[in-house]
Amino acid sequence: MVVRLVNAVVMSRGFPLLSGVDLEIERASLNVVTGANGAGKTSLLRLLGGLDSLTSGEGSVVGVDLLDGDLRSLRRRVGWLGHEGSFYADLSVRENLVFAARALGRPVDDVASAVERVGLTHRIDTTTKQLSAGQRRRLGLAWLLVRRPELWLLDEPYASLDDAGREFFDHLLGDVLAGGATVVVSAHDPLRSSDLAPRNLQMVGGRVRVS
Amino acid sequence: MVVRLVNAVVMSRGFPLLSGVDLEIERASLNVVTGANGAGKTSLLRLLGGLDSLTSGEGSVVGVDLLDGDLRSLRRRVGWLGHEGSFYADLSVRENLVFAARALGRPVDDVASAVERVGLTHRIDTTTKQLSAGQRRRLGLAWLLVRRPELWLLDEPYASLDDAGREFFDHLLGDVLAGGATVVVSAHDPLRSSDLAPRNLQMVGGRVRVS
Amino acid sequence: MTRIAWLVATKDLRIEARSRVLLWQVLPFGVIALLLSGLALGPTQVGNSTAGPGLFYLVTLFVTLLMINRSQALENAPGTKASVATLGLDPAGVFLGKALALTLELWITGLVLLGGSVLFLHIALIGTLQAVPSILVTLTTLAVAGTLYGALTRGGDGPATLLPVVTLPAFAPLLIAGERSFSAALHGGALWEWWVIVVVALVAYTAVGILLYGVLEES
Amino acid sequence: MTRIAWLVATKDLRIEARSRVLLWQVLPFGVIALLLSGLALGPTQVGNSTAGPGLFYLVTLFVTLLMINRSQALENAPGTKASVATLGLDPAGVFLGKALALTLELWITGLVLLGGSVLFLHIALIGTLQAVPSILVTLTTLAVAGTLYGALTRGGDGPATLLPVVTLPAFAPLLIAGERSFSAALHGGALWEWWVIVVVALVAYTAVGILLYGVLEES
Amino acid sequence: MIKLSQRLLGPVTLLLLGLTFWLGLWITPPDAVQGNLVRLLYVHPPIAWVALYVSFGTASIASCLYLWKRTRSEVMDRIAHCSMEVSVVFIALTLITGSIWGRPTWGVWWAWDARLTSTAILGVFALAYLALRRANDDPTLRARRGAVFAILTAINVPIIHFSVQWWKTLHQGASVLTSNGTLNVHGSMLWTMLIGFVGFTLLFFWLLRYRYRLEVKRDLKVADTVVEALALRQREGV
Ligand code: HEM
Ligand SMILES: Nc1ncnc2c1ncn2[C@@H]1O[C@H](COP(=O)(O)OP(=O)(O)OP(=O)(O)O)[C@@H](O)[C@H]1O
Ligand SMILES: Nc1ncnc2c1ncn2[C@@H]1O[C@H](COP(=O)(O)OP(=O)(O)OP(=O)(O)O)[C@@H](O)[C@H]1O
Ligand SMILES: [Mg+2]
Ligand SMILES: [Mg+2]
Repeated sequence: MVVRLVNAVVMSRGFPLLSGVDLEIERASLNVVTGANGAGKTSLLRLLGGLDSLTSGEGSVVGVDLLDGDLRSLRRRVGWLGHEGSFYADLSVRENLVFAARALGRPVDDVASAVERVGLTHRIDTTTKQLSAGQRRRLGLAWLLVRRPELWLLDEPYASLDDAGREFFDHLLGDVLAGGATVVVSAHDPLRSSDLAPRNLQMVGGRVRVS
Repeated sequence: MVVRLVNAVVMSRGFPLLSGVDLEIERASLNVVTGANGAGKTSLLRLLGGLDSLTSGEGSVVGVDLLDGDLRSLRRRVGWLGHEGSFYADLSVRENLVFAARALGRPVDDVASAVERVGLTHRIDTTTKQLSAGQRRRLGLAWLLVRRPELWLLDEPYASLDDAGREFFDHLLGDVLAGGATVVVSAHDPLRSSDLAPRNLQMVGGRVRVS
Repeated sequence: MTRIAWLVATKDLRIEARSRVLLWQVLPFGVIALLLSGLALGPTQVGNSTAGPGLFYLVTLFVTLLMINRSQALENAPGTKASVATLGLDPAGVFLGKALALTLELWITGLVLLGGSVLFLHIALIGTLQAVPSILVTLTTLAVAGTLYGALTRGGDGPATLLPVVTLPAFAPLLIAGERSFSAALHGGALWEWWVIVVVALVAYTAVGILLYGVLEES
Repeated sequence: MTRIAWLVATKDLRIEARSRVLLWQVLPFGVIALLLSGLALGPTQVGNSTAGPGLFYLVTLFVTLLMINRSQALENAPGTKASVATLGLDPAGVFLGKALALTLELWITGLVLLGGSVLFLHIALIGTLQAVPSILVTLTTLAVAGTLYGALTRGGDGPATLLPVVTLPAFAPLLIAGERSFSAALHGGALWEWWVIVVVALVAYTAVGILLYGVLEES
Repeated sequence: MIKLSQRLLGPVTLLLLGLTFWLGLWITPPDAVQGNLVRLLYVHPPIAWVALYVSFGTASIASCLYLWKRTRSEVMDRIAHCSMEVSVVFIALTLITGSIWGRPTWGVWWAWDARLTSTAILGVFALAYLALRRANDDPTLRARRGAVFAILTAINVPIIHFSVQWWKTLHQGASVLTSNGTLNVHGSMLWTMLIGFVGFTLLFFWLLRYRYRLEVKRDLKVADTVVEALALRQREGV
């Protein structure tokens, strides 16, 4: 069991972003979180990534307890693609990725191939803040390729990607699942690839209604 | 002719965001700008909105010359929905919209109905920075409803909207066109409504290739 | 113009009132900075009536920089900029409104810091009270000029650090004038010359702002 | 830990070198602030050897605040924060790295400001040169403490204004110690007491940073 | 006519400056009080005059012309920018020659005197102008902000002058031409000074022209790279 949440509540300024989530996610599974705007999808992913902390209830992710485990070691094993993923805006694409590779002790050679795969080779020396919205998303994917995490948390990955980007993303999902990693995606569009059989987690009012 | 561009070039730090756009757009037409990531869609919309200035070439939008016209009066007649539309993050939904209404001399009563239409009534007193990504988009739409511009520039309007939001958006498009306003949308997804017959403007390498 | 000015001023003040940054961060900063100045100069200098007004204005100046920055940062968030630009607000109105809001905030801060100066720097109370009008006028000029320079530096790389470079030379004469009129109030002496400088600067900045703020906002 | 420290330090310095904010904005700001301090105190006070070191440190302090702010702002952009958090960098390394980069930047700034002080505040050159080691150590302590306090204030509303409030009381003793040792270098006198204070603070802040930076970063 | 005067600008400048130095160093007598130090009189005041009045004047007039819609052109922007840059050089020279003069006469390199302080503040204005331009890379934005800032600087010149004047003064008063119109320098000294003023003023315009041409050349080079960049961009993704 990669994720286990029991009656998880996350409060922010007196407002319950999550209002009691019960959830179990198996290893190497693909999970799609859907729900209306404001239902709590982003909040759920942030909780799973150790980016927000649990207010009450119980939970563990990749074996780390959310209440008194080491959140940093959790974050290290998680990959995150958020609504705004821009990394260091003043560094170039390459510099950002080299920083990540070095930080994780990965070979720096991985960077070039990751950039190649997401199709940013012609922008490799462009400063990140100069990139277009979709290119920034692609950089986010390259970052994840360098990271190779156990649990992938992707917040609306399709947003602002073009067709080629979405195709690439679908391929990537397949590879990732085949490699034994777990994926949780939030999305408003159905997944495009028909080979994948995702589990649907529908969120309503800060809770998950498993279907 | 609402928009007329002849060999329009927009440079930024020595890089041509637009590399010679020739374009004419008729009144009350629906135009969809498509193209790969980084092709220049956002840049084109920004130029049309008077948010960036023309480096060379010629152009006029809603009758205002882009080279030596009054860009402020152009902006006033244009509605903009961008990748990040957050308005004053410290004001509530209602306060933001009341500000816009007052600034434009519109009746303040319009605000409540606009909020109602975009489905944010239950968040009307929430601070904008607290909103979810989709709710922020909806606020952007409400802002446009209060503005009632002549030329609508919408950058990937579907992104982060849920199904209900997209439905509402399609309805809105129909109304807007029927009201005689012109719409330019950038999108990676095809428009959902089949009643609308959009003109497709395909962008490649900073230029428009009209199909 | 006045309608937009009013709208913008109330908006700025409302955001300020909501975030309480003035109350909880700027004011304590100013008071602590006064204390520190006293410390930095050592006991021999404090109570020295020449240094007092100068230190008061020096601290006020730094606080002013912080507040100008905040005032401009409100308009500069990526989403905000584009959306508000399409409202096509009258630039003269925006200028006056932001200057008005900043003036009010600076008056509050200035009066609190004045109290701090009397306490920590041992400036004579009576003279200080006599200096209040000149201080309020100087602060108004700082607010108006600051709004203009704030718009000038907005949006580039690191505006938070460019602003001081651009404003300091312009504020230097105001600082001198303010300090001199404060000193004159304490020791007696001709005041009017300093009034002339500050008021002329106020009028000049206001005029330039009304005429040219639009030029800064465009593009 | 040292590997991460090195990585973070080079990253920060690279961003700094790219944006040239230090060169074009922070340094001019510091020099102008020195000029202004001279102005605010008036000609009679300048050359007064008690005031010189105090003013130097006061200005250095304001510049330090600007630079801490910049150093933290790098990490605080909305996208950056989440992505970098998932790298799970060793917090002690991050702390040391950021402190190292800040130290280097402060040293450069401090030496330039020292030159400015000699020129504008008429501090004796020989004494100033003797004070250089103590100044560098004090700046190091400021950088280390500043990195810690910067992380503390990061992320709230308007960190740009919260930071000074939090740091100023902590910097006050350092400021006094630095000023005293500078004065001692100028006039002769016991130096070592001030060294003790500054070095103890340096060691204490470094230890606390290495141990507790992780606590600050979490959530 | 204009062509000819442009052609002659360089040689005439050199001639006048050469004359100033020759007269200043060998022909004019040393001063009774200041000795040979007085020879700085032929250099320092003219440089200061150019630094403050000629260059700031040129920059602010050009900026006004830029902001006025009918005369708006990049020529005006370039003139403003270049003269501000040359101004920095002259202000630095003023400070340097003044300091060299001040050290033996006043005993310090720098004093908190009105003239010195206002010169320094104006120098900072010029530096701030350049920093402001550097911080903006959109050419229109940069030009507009620069122009507004230059005008604000011009407005500040009298404000700074009076505020600092009333503050305190140590510096040499108007010693050459006193208020009642009498001259109080030796004849040959006066001539030398006058030639110096004209010479340094011409030097300013010569440097300005040189700097302007450099800027034009750079813009042309930029235009070439623009053509290249456009072609590259148009091939993208095809
Ligand atoms: C860093 C130090 C100094 C600076 C920044 C400085 C600056 C200036 C400035 C701005 C002017 C005005 C030019 C004009 O209005 O046309 C000037 C003029 C002059 N300066 Fe200085 N100065 C300095 C030191 C000195 C010293 C030490 C002396 C001689 C003792 C001196 C003697 C003069 C004279 C004789 C004039 C011409 C005054 C007149 O006839 O109006 N300066 N200087
Ligand atoms: N202080 C607050 N007061 C009221 N509501 C709040 C507050 N803070 C957060 N919220 C609400 O909490 C919810 C957060 O939802 P979240 O961002 O997780 O939504 P989401 O499912 O990701 O939506 P989207 O599809 O729009 O991205 C939103 O409905 C937001 O309005
Ligand atoms: N200084 C620069 N150097 C190199 N490339 C740059 C620079 N500035 C901008 N660009 C490029 O200009 C393009 C801007 O495109 P724009 O944002 O208009 O794309 P878009 O069509 O909206 O893309 P998306 O679908 O991703 O939103 C991007 O390809 C970006 O990488
Ligand atoms: Mg979301
Ligand atoms: Mg785009």
